[in-house]
Amino acid sequence: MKWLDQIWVQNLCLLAGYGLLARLVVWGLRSERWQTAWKHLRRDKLGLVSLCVIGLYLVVGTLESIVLPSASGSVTLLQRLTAGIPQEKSYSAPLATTALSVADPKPLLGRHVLGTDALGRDTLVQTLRATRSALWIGGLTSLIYIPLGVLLGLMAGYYRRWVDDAVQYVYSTVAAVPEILMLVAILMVLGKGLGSMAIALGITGWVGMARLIRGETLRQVERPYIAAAKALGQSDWRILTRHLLPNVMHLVLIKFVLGFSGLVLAEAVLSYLGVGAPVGTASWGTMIDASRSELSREPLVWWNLTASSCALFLMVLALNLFGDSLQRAFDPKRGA
Amino acid sequence: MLSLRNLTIDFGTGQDRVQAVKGINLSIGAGETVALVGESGSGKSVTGMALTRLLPEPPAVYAKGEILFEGQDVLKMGTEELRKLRGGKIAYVFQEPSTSLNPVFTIRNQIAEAIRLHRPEVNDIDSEVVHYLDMVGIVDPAKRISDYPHQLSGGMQQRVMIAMALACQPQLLVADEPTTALDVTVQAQILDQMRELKKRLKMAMLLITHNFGIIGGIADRVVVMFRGDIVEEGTTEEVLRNPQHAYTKALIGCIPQLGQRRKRLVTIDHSILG
Amino acid sequence: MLAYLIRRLFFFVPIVFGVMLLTFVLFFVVQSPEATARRVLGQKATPKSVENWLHNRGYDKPLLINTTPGQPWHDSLFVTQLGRLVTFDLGTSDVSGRPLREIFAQGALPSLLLTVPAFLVSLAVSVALALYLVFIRNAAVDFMATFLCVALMSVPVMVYVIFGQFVVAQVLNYFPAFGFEASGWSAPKFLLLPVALMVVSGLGADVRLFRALFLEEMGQDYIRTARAKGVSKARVLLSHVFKNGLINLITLVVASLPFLIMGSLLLENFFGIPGLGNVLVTAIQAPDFAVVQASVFLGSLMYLGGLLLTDLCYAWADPRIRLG
Amino acid sequence: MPPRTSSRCLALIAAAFLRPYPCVARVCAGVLLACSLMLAGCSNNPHPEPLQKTGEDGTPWKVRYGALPEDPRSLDPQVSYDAISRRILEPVQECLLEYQPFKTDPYELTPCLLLKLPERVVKPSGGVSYRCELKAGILFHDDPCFPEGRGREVVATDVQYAFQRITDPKVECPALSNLQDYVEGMAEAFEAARKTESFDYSKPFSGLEVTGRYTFEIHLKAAYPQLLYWLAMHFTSPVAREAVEFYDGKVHEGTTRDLFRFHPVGTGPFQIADWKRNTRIRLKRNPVYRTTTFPQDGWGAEQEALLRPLAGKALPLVDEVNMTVFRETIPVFLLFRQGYLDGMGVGKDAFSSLVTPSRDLSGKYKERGVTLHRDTEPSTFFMSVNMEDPVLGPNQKLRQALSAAFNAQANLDIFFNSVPIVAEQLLPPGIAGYQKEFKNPYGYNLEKAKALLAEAGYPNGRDATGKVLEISLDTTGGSANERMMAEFNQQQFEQLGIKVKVVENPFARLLEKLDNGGYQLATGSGWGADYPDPENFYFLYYSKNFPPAGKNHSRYKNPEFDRLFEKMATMENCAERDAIGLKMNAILAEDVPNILNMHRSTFGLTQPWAPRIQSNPMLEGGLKYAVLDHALRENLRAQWNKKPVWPIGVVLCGLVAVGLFTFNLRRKH
Repeated sequence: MKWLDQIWVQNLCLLAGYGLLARLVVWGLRSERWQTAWKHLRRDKLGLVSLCVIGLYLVVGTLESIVLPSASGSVTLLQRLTAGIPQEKSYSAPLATTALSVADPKPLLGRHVLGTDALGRDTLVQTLRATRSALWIGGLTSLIYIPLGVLLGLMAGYYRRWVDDAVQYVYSTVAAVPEILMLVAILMVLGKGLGSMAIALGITGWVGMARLIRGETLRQVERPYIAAAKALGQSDWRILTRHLLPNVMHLVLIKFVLGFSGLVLAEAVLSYLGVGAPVGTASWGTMIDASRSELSREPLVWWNLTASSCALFLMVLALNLFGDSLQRAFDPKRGA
Repeated sequence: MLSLRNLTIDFGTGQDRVQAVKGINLSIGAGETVALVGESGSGKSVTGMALTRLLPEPPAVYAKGEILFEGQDVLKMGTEELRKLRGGKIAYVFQEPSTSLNPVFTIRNQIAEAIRLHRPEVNDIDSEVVHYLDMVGIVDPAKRISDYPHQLSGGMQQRVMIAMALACQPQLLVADEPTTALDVTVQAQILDQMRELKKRLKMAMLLITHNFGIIGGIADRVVVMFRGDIVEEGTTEEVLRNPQHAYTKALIGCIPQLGQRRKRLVTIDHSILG
Repeated sequence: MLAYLIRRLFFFVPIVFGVMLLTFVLFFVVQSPEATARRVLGQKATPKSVENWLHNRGYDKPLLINTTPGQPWHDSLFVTQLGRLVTFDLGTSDVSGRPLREIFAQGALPSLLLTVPAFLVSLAVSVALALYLVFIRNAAVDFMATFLCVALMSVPVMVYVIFGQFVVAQVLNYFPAFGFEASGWSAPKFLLLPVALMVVSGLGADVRLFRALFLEEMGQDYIRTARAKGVSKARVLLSHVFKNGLINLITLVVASLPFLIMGSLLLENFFGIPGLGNVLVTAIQAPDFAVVQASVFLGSLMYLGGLLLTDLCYAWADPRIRLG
Repeated sequence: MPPRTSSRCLALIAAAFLRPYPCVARVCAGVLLACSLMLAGCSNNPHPEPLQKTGEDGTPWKVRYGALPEDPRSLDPQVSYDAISRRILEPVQECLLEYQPFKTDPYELTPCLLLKLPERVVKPSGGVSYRCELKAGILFHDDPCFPEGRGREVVATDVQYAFQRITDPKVECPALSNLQDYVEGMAEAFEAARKTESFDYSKPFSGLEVTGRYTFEIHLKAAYPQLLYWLAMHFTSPVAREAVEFYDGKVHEGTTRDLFRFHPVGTGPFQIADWKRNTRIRLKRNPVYRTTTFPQDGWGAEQEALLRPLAGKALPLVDEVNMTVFRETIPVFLLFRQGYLDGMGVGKDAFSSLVTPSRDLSGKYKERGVTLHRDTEPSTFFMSVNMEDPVLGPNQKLRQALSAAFNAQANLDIFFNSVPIVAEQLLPPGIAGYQKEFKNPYGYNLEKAKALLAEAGYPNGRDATGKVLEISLDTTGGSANERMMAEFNQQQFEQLGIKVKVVENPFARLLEKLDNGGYQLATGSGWGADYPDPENFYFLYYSKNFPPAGKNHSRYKNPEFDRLFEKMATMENCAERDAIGLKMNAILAEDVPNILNMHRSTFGLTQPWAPRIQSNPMLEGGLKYAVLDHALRENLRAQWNKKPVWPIGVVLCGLVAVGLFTFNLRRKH
């Protein structure tokens, strides 16, 4: 995995990710259903605001994902931008001029809008940097569980019989293993890291997707257009990709957006269990976890918990609201 | 008995506002049967629902006009009065019997609920239910009353709907496309049944349909609606024999050119009924 | 009915086997029981004592199948473990040496005391709130409710627990901040706070879900029929909508019933409730293979039980469905 | 305003508001009444009622409340090795010898179950024997395993039984590997038992010879002065065979008996009264306890006023001990603040938050009369350097540079509130041979570190080809604190311009890596004294103790060091031994097989009603010396737990507002 550490590889991965996303959106917008949905969405103020918030997070996450070469290996763009903010010795309150100490309040090197953490790092910068972990976990996991779930769900719904039985067997088995065990065990095998976390969450997460798609496919297969396609002698692969896939794609999109927020929250819980983000990677989950003991400190250290929970809260809120808007946009009847 | 004056019904607010019914006037006398004819989206079902303010508000808005039932304005009635009116005075039979019956209650439950609400004096509800089921031509009604809707055929379900509507002894029966969802043979049976009942019970009826073919022998009068407006009105024979309006002619002739507007109209109808 | 049950049970056997195999591979093949031994015996343990420890628990046997000539094929770790579990002989914990039967038996009651009231209260509260929202149907209220629900959903559970415990128990001093007493009348005062936290943390998602369910029912044709009959709105909601919504609710809710016994990891840890919540997690971290294997076995049985229960409830609640 | 009256007032106000809706008003009033009654009757005391209200003499029954981070794993004296189990075991199961509670520099052993310290006899064969004599008349706790449930007298065969259990492979005694090298016949008996799969307790056991009802001799193959320390540990404390055989965890006559590991039968000042697994353990005073009394001397002048009145008093000084299991640290604070815990004696997490960065107790607690205690443990924590690593092993200067780059003091300031002591040498204070004045020549000095790094061939962290030196640092991953520490360590070394890759491992994996040498630098290494003897520390770098034989995780091999170690290991403490220790220390300091971090301190808070009596880290709590001022506690607890009323009002107003809103909305419709 040494090559993964190369600066250009990381930046290229980022670029590829965005390319893929853009391609998918363009591809989706070609269908009429998506176009109508977009028309609906444009009139949904709340949806647009949430989309903007998500965009803002994406920008911050991207800034932290762009890696630049530096004297000691590499730094991220965000780090470079915030390099002017000095590191203190330890805790300091928001906008304080002295360190957090009753007996020995030493003057600080600079002002920190949201204070500093135990190692004297600026809380605001840490909170922003943590966006990257959330986005990577959400993004990578989606890259794993969506194709897996969609493919298996489509096949189970389309071919039925033994394929359906096999897929159902596999997902029943995976679902019957306590999720937490799967996650922790996989993470123990793979070692800590954003990538391993995404793999673990992906392996447990595809079941719901497969179930959803299987159900919808079963419904779609009954429709005449599938019979027509079959009558025309189109290949199974073509029917799956050209006819069925576009018709379930909006479900995938909605599930992706709503699932994203779930993944961001899952990261926090995994951090509590000690299998969260690795050392050196800022994440909201670990910040919240670390603040457990800060809350009982005298004087109270509240800003780390507040900053990280608010950042997490806002992102999840925006995702959920946007997911709702999408649902309304695709199915105006249901979301009334 | 019932008269609509300048009734205007809008859907939605602001820019999305759509006028579904455009200031229509209509009256039905006691014991009279009126057929309200028009294609999907012409506002006929909306008019039918509006009689007892059944349309969900929002999105529906009763913008103008009044609905007078026995001299009382329905639009000014309180919740309690409306409840008494619905079912008790004006009863409904809807288009799709398979979804219009609550799937998790037995048919006894569903008919009894109506009787209990409007005829509290009835003691032996079960026999009353059986009586009405028998009246609409259900074979062996005593056995059928503990069935669930899904255990009945489409025609039987519609008969149950009719029984439910009749059970409250209403003065006006609104039958909204009562036969559209049924097989042609069953349609004929149901229509026969309704004709007979109308004669027996002497109640007024508003028959809402898109099909001129079924109104003969039932309706005394025909009202044709097109895009929220009444375009033609007259006795059944007159209109059938000598339609004035082009639209009526088209309807009677069942000419497929209508397809031109179909798409948009269907969408509107969809959003109203949904 | 009976035929259906039997068929289902047959379907369950390969799933349980698959689950056990998966756990075994995930947990045992990739990390040696030596890790457990080291954990238990401590930093100062010598390899000899580790070896002795492994031998005493049979962990030095071959993993999946015994291929050593002269020994029966089934004298392997997986087969013996599976054999024991199938006869419901759960064995003893690798770490504490306590019989697992005792661990599960003792932990189940406190867990249930926490989760069952929380489950019922949260179901009642969220159904009531959802019905209330559907009842008043006010645009402003709906918007606020949606926002609040999403907000409630977006807060990590930990934050609820930390804040809840800190504020309610520390500033208000009404209830014990910690502790548990299963017997007598003191149980409610210990449970009130964790139950309330559990309810609040799940409320957002539930209310939203149930509201959507009920709204969907509200749009059905038979609701129109009922209203055309003159049934009042409250009665429509409480009788027609509720009963139909219940059927959908069952699929969502009943499957989780058997898992109530597993308790809640965070709440149990923070409030000192000696339930089963953290049994699995500590077992994974230890790692305590005996506990993991037994709880996964019981867990998968419960999951399948939940599936079966859902089917049965579905059939009971919805006259359209008949098992066969 | 007490809650009941005030909520009644609120109920009246609410009723006035709700008059138009009598039904709602009635329901509200009912709910209110129920709530107010419940709140008034509710106490926030989480503890169960004490076992008794008053003692036999009518004085209040004194209960001490303490915290445990997890349930004890095993209370089998021959098995239990972790601090948590030992904290419960200590007051229940006495040892042959014990540490004098007030003497810590140096530590001192005094007889406990033994009448006097064992007598050392050198045998002509080269072996050594220890003659011991038990006090007469000491009784085991009353327990159903004895006839009529009355505890019998402790005799020499009980000690022999304990030694046999140490040897039994099924018992899995962790002390076996240390003792079998010295105690006669132990290794042989173990091997024999492993072959036959069962230990024969009827066979004569040559290592411990019973010479009378109360007397026995321990025979050693070679000199091993550390044996005395082992006699002060639970592994060698006498066990009644009846108890082990009685408590087999099986069903007898319809009731399941505990396993012996959960039902110790000892002789200590307390016995287990009630153990709710994973919740709490309650200990009750042993009414017939008379093995020891409160010591007459040993404490410093500053404690004279507190301790003099207690001298010679019968032990224990309280009637009941309630130990509650807390898996999270936050509740510990909450309960301590409310006065429901008398002291907090758990890990570093709990304390770091209550102490200001200037090593002082925060003002709020001072006002409450809470006292802070700091005690340095006889332990040393360090990072291990793998001497077999191709980069670090041959490059002494590089190791020195790394050591000089690590700011141990800053580490303590940030993570331990400056409470522990920076380790300058391997030996912790209190161990014979510890040099107070010694300074680590490669202690924190960044300038020096940079110079050393250049000398080592990596000027500014780059090697001759200009490539940045990269070193991996293995740590235990998990808690947030561990993560922070790892990040701190990383920052420290990266000051040199090198790159540090942090590898997180589960605890067991790290141990495995340490054992098989698959690491460069590893944190989490430390050694707590089993017994206060320098041999117990220096043996970490003895080359014959390479894993798997021992714990030389650094794989440090130095013939000179080995020679000196062999010489001093089994010596009695004397000037010559100290001199050898001096040389060994100098060798280690120069060679840097480890990066020294700290001597850990335990630190704790005590409430004003439960002052600290002893602070000997070799004791696990010393519960038998604990005292309690019952009246003061009752008083302060009541003061600290007042219930405010305003929240009820807020909630009520909210409810009323929602109600009114709904009714208005409906009316408008």
